[in-house]
Amino acid sequence: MTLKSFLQALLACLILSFAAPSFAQSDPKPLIDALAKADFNEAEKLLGQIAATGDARVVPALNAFAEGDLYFRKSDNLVFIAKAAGSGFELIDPLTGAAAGQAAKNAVTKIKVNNNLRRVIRSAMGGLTLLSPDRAVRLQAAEAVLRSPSPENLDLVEAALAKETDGEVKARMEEARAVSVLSSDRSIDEKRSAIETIKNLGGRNSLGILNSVSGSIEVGLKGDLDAAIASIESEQQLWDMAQNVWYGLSLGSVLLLAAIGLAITFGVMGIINMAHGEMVMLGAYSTFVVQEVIRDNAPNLFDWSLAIALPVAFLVTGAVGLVIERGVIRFLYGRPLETLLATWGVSLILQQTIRSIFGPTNQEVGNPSWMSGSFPVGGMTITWNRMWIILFSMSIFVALLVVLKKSAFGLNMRAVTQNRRMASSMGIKTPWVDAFTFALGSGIAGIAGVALSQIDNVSPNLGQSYIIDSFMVVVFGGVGNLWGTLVGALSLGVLNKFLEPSVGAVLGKILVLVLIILFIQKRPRGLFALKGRAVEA
Amino acid sequence: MTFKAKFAGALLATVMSTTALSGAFAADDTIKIGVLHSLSGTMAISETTLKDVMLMLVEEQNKKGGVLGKKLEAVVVDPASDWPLFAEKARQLISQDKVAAVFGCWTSSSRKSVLPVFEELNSILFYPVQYEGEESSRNIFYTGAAPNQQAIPAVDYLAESEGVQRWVLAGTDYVYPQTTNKILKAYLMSKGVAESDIMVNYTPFGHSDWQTIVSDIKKFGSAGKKTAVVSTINGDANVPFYKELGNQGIKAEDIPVVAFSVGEEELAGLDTKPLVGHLAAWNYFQSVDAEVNADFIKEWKAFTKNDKRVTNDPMEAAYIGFNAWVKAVEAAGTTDTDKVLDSIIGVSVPNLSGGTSTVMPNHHITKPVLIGEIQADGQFEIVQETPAVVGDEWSDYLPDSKNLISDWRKPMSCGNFNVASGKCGGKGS
Amino acid sequence: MISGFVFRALDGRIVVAVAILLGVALLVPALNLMTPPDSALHIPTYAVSLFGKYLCYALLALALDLVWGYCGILSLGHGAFFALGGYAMGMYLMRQIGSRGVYGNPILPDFMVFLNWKELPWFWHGFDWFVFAMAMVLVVPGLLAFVFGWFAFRSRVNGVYLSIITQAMTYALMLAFFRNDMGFGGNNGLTDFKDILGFPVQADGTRAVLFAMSAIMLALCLLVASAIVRSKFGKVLVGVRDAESRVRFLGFRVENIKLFTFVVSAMMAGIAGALFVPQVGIINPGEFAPANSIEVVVWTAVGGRGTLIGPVIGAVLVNAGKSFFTGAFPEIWLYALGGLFIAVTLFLPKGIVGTVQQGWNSRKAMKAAAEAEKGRDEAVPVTQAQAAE
Amino acid sequence: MNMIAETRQKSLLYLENVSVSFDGFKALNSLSFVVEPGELRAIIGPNGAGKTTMMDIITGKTRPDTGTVLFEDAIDLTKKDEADIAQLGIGRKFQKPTVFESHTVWDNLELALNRDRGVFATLFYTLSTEDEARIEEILSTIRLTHRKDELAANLSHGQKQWLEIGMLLAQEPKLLLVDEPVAGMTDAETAETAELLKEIAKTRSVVVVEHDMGFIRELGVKVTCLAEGSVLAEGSIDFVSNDPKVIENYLGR
Repeated sequence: MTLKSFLQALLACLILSFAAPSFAQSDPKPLIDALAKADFNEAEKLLGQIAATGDARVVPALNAFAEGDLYFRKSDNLVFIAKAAGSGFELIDPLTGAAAGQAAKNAVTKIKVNNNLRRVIRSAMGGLTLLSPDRAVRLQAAEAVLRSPSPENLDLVEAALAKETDGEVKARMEEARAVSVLSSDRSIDEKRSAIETIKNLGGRNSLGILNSVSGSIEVGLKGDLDAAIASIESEQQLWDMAQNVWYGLSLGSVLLLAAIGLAITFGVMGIINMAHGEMVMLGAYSTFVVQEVIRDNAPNLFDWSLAIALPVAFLVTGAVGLVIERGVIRFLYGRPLETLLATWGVSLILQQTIRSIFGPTNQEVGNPSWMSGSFPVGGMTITWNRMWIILFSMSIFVALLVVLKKSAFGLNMRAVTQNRRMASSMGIKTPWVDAFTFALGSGIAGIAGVALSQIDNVSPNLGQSYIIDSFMVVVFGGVGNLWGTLVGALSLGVLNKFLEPSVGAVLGKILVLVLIILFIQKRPRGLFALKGRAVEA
Repeated sequence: MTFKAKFAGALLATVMSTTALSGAFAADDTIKIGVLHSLSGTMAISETTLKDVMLMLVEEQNKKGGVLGKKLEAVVVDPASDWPLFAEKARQLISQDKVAAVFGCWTSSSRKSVLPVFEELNSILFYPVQYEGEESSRNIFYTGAAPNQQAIPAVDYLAESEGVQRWVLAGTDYVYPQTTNKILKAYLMSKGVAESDIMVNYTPFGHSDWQTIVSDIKKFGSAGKKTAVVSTINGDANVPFYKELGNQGIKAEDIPVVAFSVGEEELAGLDTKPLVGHLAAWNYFQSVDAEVNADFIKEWKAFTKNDKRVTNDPMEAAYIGFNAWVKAVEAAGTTDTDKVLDSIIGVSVPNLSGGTSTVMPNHHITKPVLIGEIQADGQFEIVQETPAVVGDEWSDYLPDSKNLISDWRKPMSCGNFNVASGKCGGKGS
Repeated sequence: MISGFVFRALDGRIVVAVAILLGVALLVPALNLMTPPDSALHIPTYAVSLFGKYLCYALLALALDLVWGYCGILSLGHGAFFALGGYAMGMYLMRQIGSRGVYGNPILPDFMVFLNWKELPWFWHGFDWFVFAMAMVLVVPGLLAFVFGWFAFRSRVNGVYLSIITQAMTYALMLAFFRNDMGFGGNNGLTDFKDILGFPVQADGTRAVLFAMSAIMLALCLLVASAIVRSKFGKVLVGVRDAESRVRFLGFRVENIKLFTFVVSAMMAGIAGALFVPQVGIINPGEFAPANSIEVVVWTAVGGRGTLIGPVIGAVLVNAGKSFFTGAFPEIWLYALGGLFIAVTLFLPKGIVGTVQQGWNSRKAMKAAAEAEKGRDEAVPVTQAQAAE
Repeated sequence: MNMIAETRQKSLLYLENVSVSFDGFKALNSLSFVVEPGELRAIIGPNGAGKTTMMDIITGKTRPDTGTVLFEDAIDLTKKDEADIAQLGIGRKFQKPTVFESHTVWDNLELALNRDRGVFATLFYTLSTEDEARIEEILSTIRLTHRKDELAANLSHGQKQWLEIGMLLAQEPKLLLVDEPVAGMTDAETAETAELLKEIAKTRSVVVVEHDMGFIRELGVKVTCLAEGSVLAEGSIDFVSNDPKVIENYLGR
């Protein structure tokens, strides 16, 4: 279907305005079929009429419309819900849900939907499903009404409220009623108690609803309204502080993830590893490949894709790290500044390799369902992916600490970094300890890449955007100290997030850099510097 | 010691003479065109695609017999996202490889870097990306959108069909967003939007932590008026931005985001299900229902041997620019810059949205403006299409440029003619 | 005397380099301007400005060599000084545009006009005056280096910590210059220059002169650098590099020594930037990118650090290679570049010049050893004879 | 005038109740120590006794937490940094020989010469005949005249130790702190070094830290034994080596 010109739309609108009233009866079928040739404005009117029928049978059709699954058959302009099947579509009757045969791709046309229509549908669906036998659907319906209040839904809400027995659903419906009352022409007293209800509900959404009626509210209620708004706002301010700390921690955990591998290769081994970012990138690409394989072969495993990607990324990047160490870095011990040059070269090559294999564009790495969306904690919103990333970074940190402090390999590693000759004379194979330490650092960077693929671009440039921040974190925290990296990352994250609202993101970042520079003057060896003579040696 | 010195001197001389001489081998039966897009560095992510498009277009044209009976030959160089290198490579293409025209650049910085080179050496650049306007060079053709071909229609659409009254202008802190937002702010205020209903926010390049800004947008949106975000956020920063939007549950039905730099390529790196309904304004979408577009997509997928490759607006702009140049060269009967510059004005070529685009005397082109909503499959559903709009190089909403026009036809031949003073050259004083 | 010989050789090498540079400064413009374009000897303008650019990079690498090769300070932020010098020159060139900008505003540069600035920010004043601008080319990078170095060297920030904070410095400056509110043209930077001291920047003659200036400045800075490193100060400098605490316990103020060198080096980088801008026609915040500064380190390492000549050769070679590869093999040039860095660090740790010099020295040492051997051979019969007695 | 004040007035170097700790470890524990002008003093003590830390404090490398450190009874060394202290006339030789390996022996000495050490003074310095004579003199003192044009890197371990001592001489200090000068030397070299130090001590004060008891015996001077950051015993070598606390803490082990 091509877009109509304005004139055509006008014409159709005229015809419809005569035709539409004749459909306004209890049978929604002709209304739905009329959607076939309606433009957005007409469709909005039709939706109003469909909702007004109060017929719950239209719900699947409305749902399909919102999802973009509503099609009409070109031959007879009848509307169906269509599901892709093979090269064509399987048609389903919009009202009865009965199968209505197949259709080739070019025999049907999608009925277009836009944001505005989706909003209307949401509101209409809310009204229509308030009486659903399914508790979850009712709850959803009440929330839908809550989010897009309209006085037309008021009667429906009240009817549902009278029948509702479930406590939580009832409470939600009370709130939905309250928001609908506000914009209706109910009595002042009813509105006053509605304001009270909304005030107790709190949150940004309530604030929006209260604000939206502040121009049209009766004079007598102005005071109540303003008081309610002020109350929610002051409460919200406190939550904003908490939210900011959360954002800071979450940014900090991203920095920690980015830096923690470097804390080993640079912090412990003293290699200025400019290819560290590329290890993170390789980890992200491993995730991409794993997801591709899963999508093609076992789509039902998708929610497990990250769990599968973790060991894959660790092994892939660890192996690449091993090769780099054996091939390049082992010749450069004791010449830290030259490792910078060589690893810079390595990073260019890795970037270009990835670019040659996967192309320069972003690759899609999906969020498993458990990492999507958010949940409210009081007045703040916590997104699942951020929460998992915080937990994830902390567990990597702990795991690494355990490996370093408790395992035999960790013991060897510390022995080698503290006194190479002594370790070697005690029978430790220092070259292999070096190689595996580097591989471990790389592998951990790869694991970090799995997590970062969830919040950032997966492109050949991924690593470049983290490398400088990673070095800042490690240096700020104090080279050679894992705890320093942890505290450094988190404090830089929180600092950044507290600067950002007042000075903006750009200036905030500059200020953080300047503060790091000044801090290093004060403590030339970072936050958790080792003191004493040994360091100088 | 002296040996070393001689060696160094000889080396220098060799390098110099080889670079100087290698241009001399251009065969007579080919016409060379330059392709100046970054294949490495930060911009490779966007520009590599355009290089491929150019190669495809050249191949197609050669199948049709080339131009003026000669084969076309694309000279590809890599300016590596390094702006001074753009100027160097442009100079190399023009004076050493003797290309007839150059297709390239993405960022404004790169275009600004090569502009003096093209003017000095009198060659032609086709610039295929949307940009902030405020420029009209005798030697450059701007086939991407000017702000009036993208931003203003998008804002109109939101105001009219979604009833938006409150605006967040969020952008990356560089010249295109700054200028576009200045224009938009002036435009919105001229439409009666109060200054307190406009929030402007800038972020650094490659910004990846959007938590605070998204929650600020939420806050701004809870003032009881319908709110929308106009995003001029650049390239890489978009993916984390949209991910954060999706996760914080900002649905398009509540606060729609309309973007000017997000196309099919950017969405290819995203799970778009949470983003359904957010908008973009371009002059072309892959989902355009037109025969010419279907052919183009088929060709593209065949050329790249990848069924998943998508097409986008800058590709269409490159397509229009290339075809306009071919047509102009054929009309002029030569690739001589001055002749082509004369013959190209007024040339109309089919665009991919089913209409035609005409090269205007201000070196911008006419294109329709399409508003699309993001779909779950990463494509756009076109919700509005305007008739073709002429690219406006000097914005009517900026105080210092509203009196300027550009007309490169004789006798005016001026890129910044001041209609108030009647003189060429800015203020004309 | 071996030491005397080494000094004389060093002398000779610098003198040769300076002579070559001065020769190039004369010859290249002459070949460019005076030979007809189809002559085999003709050097096209394209090549002139390309090589002019290389010479600017060479000067930047030389500046880095002074602090890294001789003083042991690995600055990952030298690009910042280069860019600041470039901006100072760029601001002069912008002011020279006058009312020839697209908006015809006689005072404000174009980018300020369309972003609605009403008056020239205070820090733009004076830049219409060439002498002032040239002073700023030295003062601004010098001042930044002074302030930065004053704090860093006094607090004894060392080694990799210093490298990382110099990187933070250039990164912060990059972000700052990207901001349009700073008044330096944001990401587009300063461009579309018209003329310099009244001569059009695009003209062949101007380009030739700029090229010659680059060669001459490089020669001059080579002489200055070589004078510094061959003085007693230079020996102290190397001492700081090799055994900083010893220098300190000998009573030298290491922070002053470093500060002086850092400032001189920053000024040289500023000069390089100032010469670079009119030749490439643009300066923008991309020059502050940390990756650029790392590349400078690479040129220096490739040529051979601590040799003065090496970085010059390294900068020219790597950049010529870059120009060639980005044109001839755009798809694979990053492999070549990356491979080069690895190869140089693994196989030529002293860089090209360092390795040649080492070969030279060891050949000499072998000769000396052979001499000694011969001496001993002659001596042996005597001892044997004595033993036989 | 009481005893303490008198000692202090006469002293070249005066440490009183100096304490310093690193991360809770007390490296020096109210250490008091006096060196008189023209004195040659040996310091012994087990590892971790605080010998090197004491030197660090005297030379300004480490700041004490508490205590007084005076030079010539007037100058508070805790307020000065290494360069100042070196210019005051305190020279220090490290445990590990630290010379400028990429310079020649001659250049090493030239750098150490007690001349104006300012940036511009060194930039425009030219070698005067007087300085040349002084360097030649030191070269012969440290027995390196024949190797003066060689890179310091090519010297043997012992020669590097001597070169470092020579550099200290060039500095013309009033007080020389020498940390383990004979570590890694042959017996012959050790004996020669003892001679060299005795010769040097004729014109200035010298403090020698050493483990080698034979060497200390050879020096035949007053010995201070440190342990756990404070003075355990002080006196002649025989007196100290018979002290039961010293035997328990140091020699016995």
